[in-house]
Amino acid sequence: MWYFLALGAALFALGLFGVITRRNTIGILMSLELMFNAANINFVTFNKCIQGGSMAGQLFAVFIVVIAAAEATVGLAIVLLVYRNWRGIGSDHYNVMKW
Amino acid sequence: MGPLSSLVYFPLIGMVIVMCLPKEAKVAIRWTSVGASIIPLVVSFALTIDYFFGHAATGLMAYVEGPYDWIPSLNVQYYLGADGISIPLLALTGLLSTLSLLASFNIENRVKEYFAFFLLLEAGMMGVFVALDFFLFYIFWEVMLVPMYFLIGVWGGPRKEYAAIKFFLYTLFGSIFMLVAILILYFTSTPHTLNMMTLIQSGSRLPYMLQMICFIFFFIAFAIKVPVWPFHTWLPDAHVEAPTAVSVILAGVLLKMGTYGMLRVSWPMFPAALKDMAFWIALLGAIGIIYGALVSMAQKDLKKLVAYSSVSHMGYCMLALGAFSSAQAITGCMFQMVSHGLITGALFLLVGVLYERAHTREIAAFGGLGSKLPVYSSIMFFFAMASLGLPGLSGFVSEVMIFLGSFGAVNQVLVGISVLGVVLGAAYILRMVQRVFLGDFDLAKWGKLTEINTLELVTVTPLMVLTLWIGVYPKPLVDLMSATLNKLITLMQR
Amino acid sequence: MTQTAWIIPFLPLLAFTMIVFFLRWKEKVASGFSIAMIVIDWVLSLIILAEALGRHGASYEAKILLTSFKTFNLELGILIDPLTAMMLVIVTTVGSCVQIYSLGYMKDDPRFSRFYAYLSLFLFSMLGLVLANNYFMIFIFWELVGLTSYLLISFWFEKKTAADAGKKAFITTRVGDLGFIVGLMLIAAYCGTFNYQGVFEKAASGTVPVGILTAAAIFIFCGAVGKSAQFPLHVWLPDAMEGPTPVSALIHAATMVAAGVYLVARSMPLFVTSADASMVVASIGLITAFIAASIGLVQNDIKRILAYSTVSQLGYMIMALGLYGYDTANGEHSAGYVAGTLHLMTHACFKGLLFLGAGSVIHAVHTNDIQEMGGLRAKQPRTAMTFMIASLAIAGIFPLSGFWSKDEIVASTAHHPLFFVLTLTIAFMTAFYMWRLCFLTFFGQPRNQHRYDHAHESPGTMTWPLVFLAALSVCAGWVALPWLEHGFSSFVYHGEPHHAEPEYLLMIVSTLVSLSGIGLAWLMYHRKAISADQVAAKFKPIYTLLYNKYYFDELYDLIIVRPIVNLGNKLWSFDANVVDGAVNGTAWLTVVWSDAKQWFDATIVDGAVNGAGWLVRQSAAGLRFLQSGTLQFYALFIAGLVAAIGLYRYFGISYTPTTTGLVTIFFLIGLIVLWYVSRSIWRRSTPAAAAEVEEHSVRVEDK
Amino acid sequence: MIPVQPEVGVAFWMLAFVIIMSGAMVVSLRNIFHCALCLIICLSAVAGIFILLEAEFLAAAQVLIYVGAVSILIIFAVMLTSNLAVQKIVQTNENALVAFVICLVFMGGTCALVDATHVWRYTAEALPANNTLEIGRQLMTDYMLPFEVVSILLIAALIGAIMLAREEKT
Repeated sequence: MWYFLALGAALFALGLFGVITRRNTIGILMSLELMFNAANINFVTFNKCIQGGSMAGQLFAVFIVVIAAAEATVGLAIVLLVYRNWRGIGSDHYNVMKW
Repeated sequence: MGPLSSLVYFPLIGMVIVMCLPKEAKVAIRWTSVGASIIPLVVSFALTIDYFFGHAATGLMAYVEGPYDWIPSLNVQYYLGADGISIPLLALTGLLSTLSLLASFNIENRVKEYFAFFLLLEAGMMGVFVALDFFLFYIFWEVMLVPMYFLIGVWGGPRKEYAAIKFFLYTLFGSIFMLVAILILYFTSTPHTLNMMTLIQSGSRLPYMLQMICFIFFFIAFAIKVPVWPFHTWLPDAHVEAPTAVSVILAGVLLKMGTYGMLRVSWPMFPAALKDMAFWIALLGAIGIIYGALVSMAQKDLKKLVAYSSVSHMGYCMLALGAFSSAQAITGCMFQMVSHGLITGALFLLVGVLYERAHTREIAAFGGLGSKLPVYSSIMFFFAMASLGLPGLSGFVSEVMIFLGSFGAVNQVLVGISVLGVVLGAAYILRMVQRVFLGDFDLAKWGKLTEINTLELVTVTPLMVLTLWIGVYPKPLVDLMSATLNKLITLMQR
Repeated sequence: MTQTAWIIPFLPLLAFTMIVFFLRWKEKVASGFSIAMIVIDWVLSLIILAEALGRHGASYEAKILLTSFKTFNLELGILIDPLTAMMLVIVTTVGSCVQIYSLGYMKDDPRFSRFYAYLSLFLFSMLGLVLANNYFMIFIFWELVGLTSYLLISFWFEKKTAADAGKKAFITTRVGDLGFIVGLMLIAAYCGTFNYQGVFEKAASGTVPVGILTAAAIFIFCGAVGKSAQFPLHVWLPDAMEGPTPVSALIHAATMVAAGVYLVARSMPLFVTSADASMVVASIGLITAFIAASIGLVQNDIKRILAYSTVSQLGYMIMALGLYGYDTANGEHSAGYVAGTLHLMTHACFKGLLFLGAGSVIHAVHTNDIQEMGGLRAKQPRTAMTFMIASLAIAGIFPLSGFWSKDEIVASTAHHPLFFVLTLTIAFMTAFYMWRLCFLTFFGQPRNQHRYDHAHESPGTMTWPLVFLAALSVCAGWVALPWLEHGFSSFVYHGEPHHAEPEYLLMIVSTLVSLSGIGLAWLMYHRKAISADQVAAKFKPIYTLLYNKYYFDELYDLIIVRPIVNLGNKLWSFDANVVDGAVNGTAWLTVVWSDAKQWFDATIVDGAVNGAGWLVRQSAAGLRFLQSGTLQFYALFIAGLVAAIGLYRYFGISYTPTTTGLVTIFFLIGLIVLWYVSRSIWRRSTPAAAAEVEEHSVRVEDK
Repeated sequence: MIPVQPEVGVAFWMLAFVIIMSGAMVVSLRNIFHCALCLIICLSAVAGIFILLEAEFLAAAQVLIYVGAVSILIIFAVMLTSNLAVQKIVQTNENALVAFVICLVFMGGTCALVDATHVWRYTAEALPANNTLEIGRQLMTDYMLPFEVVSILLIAALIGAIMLAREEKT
């Protein structure tokens, strides 16, 4: 079990790194997907090993998948919108919220 | 929602609807507001009739709503009720509001805001006349100030900002005194309460000094609103600068709130203070009568003349209030409130009609309008006569009641001097009539003046009918109020 | 009929309403309707008079409650007693004549219908006044009469003089009404009722102090002074002649001005309780009669002469009534009441006639100035004839109506030598100026040929009323023939029936006085035996004084009108400067005060605040770069913090003051490091942004 | 009690390697299009991990939704913003170094945390053989409400996305 959790942690860390560093908004979104997947791995692992009889872990994973899909949809729509308005999707293009 | 609440809330609902309408839809806005004010009009007249047949004999508070707890920690309650002195004023408010809204159809600038403010104003006025809890009373009292300020300040004449600020600050200055007095009452009552009915009963048990202080504080607040000489100077400015309909409301209803407040609150609440102050109040009233009439005579502006005549006419009310022990005088005071509302309201409407056509209110600029505008002149003449107290019209009834009643109840010399106001009243009114309507007609200058139109006729006709009715057959109105007034007088004479 | 007498005032009111609302544009119908109503009224009045005669002085009263207070009722009602019945007949008679007469006189007036509407309204008010059974109601109609009088005097309102005259009439009578109101208040306060009977009973019962009764009576008399144009409020009546002549005849000769006399007669039970009040009344009457008669001697305006004559005759009546009150209060017998009321009736007839005749003359020659007339007898035979009958009547020539009433008046002054002498003097003057008028108008040579040539007899609608009234002027006095057992005196007499004894000596004396007056006029103006101009020149100061009407108008203007107008103006400036100045001064002080506060605020309080703000801003100048706006930087920050916390926990550092301090220091150092890092990142990544940063810092400091 | 432990065999190590490698490429490759392709690989491998963990339904869903839908969506987005798809710029920003350290610490911390935790309440029962059926049953009974909420969320997201991405009418 430890290995599975470690895999999740590693994947999560990768996703985090991606979120923090990618210049491209689509890239950030992809990294987010990685983080979701890391979380899913953990859920499924726990579902198998911890206090069985319930399928809660897998169900949560299902929901997360759905939410991730929704998030991706909206996120990408926003990206398109941003692209249309700013002619670019570099994440430091839209720092309009500074100060 | 009881009938009294509906009086307050329908204008508010109307206001919300008006605010939701697009601002280009001027016609819709106008008719919506008129609709929203017709409901309270109908309700208030229905209440008047119902009260007359159902409650006038006892004179008790009717249509009571509450007291419901509102802010329990402060013992603030939602408490409404109406009796013989508020019912006629409610009807007057309903009527004048609707008529004023009709008379506001010529407003073209920021129509939406204008009508929204107007409806808010109406809600406030209705609220003051039905509130039985000091907190509510104070809120409604203050709520009216804001729309009034904007109505004068935005849609007014050349010196509108000055007039609006003066009105606002002056009235606010008075309200502060009222607030202090209310707080004194609140903290001296056990348990702490803001219920007017309770406080009226318990007010006479306060120590004399405290009664005196509260009485004077309330008096200042109300006197500014009336306005009693020498607190009257906001009135001419506000009247002259305000748009016609606002002048109507100002003269017709707002001034009455001062006297209503005295009758409802401070008079019955502090009998000991009242007894000692009665002479001075009557004196202020007498000064107001003579002073207002004399100053009216010097006016060159039609609206200002009517405004100062208001000072004089409200002086009659104060004289009567000074003679509180006489049922006749107090009834006369109520009559004067109603009839002054009708007459002066109509006069302002009519001056507005003329101003709209001629773009001036200078008395000297006119002359001989009687031959060019016979219908308008006749109506104006009618109300001018009503204003100077011609028998058969409402002003006469109230003046006679006040004089006859107060003669036995306050200093007789004072009353005798006040009677001079009748002659001076005739003098300034006739002077105005003569200069504007009689004499030579300047065809070149005023040849294009048009006769009063149908809408304007519709707005003044109800006022004419009521003025005539009250003047010819005042008994129903007396019966409507007398039981309540007798109860109040009993309270005042404790 | 007596029971339904209330209908009488309503017929003219109906006419008024119909004309105003429906018949305004149908002149013929309007006038016809109006005339029909008043003629019906006239018939009804005659019936009522007959019924009143049948009741032998008993009165009829009916009332409805108008409104009531705890102590006090206001009611509407009618009271019909002989006095009322007589007044009804007078009013309707003259009213009918005037309305018919106006058909011709007002023929081409653009506001013809309106004229009839006003006349009807006036008759409504006047009849209401007469029928009233209490003081409140009489006051109401009293005021309405004043209003209609105003409307009618100002009927030709384009003329400034007419408008002025109307205003003057209204305001002057209102001054009198002022006293009336005070009198009403006294009555209300001390008698507790307004009903005539109630008040009189109360007055007679002696429970009310005599002083109060005197005051109340005098104050009520003030109303009469105003309405009946008595000294010192007589000034409005001559000016009121600016109105159309039928109006002058109706209102200012026969009816409205008689209302004051009627009021005094009606209130007689009140006056008889107070000799003082009655003496005041009598004196005022005498003074008025004398002043007006003397002014009338020298006037040249035909209507004004008649107006002063009216004032003078009214003074007669008032004087007679006052003397009656005085004598009765002193327990003596007096004929004054009969004299006053009888003269009221006869005067209405011949004065109405005189005015209508004058109107006829004016209609023909289009001027009021008698110096421009002359010789009109030839052109207007009927008018001249009737006019002279009336002049004889007013001069008191046997057996015309004026003779009988004037004889009674002279008789009533018998106990008072001063009154007696002056009354005869006035009678002399009356005869003189009336016949001066007659001679100048109808006899001699025309003094203005042009006007004379255009003169013509008036149409039938105008002359027939003259004839009718002339007949009345001859006969009206006969009801009071002293030889009649149940004549006028016993009919109208206040209190118990009374039978006047004929006093032949007085009759002869007064007739001689009148004849000498006429004779003097004949000498001066017909025979020209005595030159009027020479007399005028001889008594120049007196002539000037009389010609200028004792300067009453100027005096009033000087001591009343102007001071009041000035006072108004003064008060206004007082209002604007002092009262309002106080308000604005308060506002100004507040502003000054707030300015001071503002200075204090800006320099000291705000200085401190700004100092603190400056410190914060300086310290925050760098930290604000942490707020870079880039999402990822925030994410990094969060992740870093989480990692830091994780490490912190992992190494299990416990909470001791030292460690907490150390950690805080590390945290701060970390922050500062972060700041530099982020700032440098900024600078490097976006030079433009860096410039902006600098600019922004500058801007902040500028503020 | 013998706690159930998933089998860590060759399959696991291979899948783990693929996941880590492709994940690293997702976050580091310069061409965003390649990144997207790597993401597909990575997600497919995660599906494999799910199978190892006896979550067949989830694996299928993973493939269908992520690999089939989301990734395609991402590729579309990449294409639509296409001028970037061919660019070869540095795809990471200035935070990279700091972020790398922090992420390492983060991963290490998490692993250490997992390692140091001894309170897992292990189960002794194996998952039911037909656990897809069980998921379906529970989804329709106990988790009915979240299910509905999620459906609404999806619809909302759908509409929102349409609204956002729609061409402005000019």
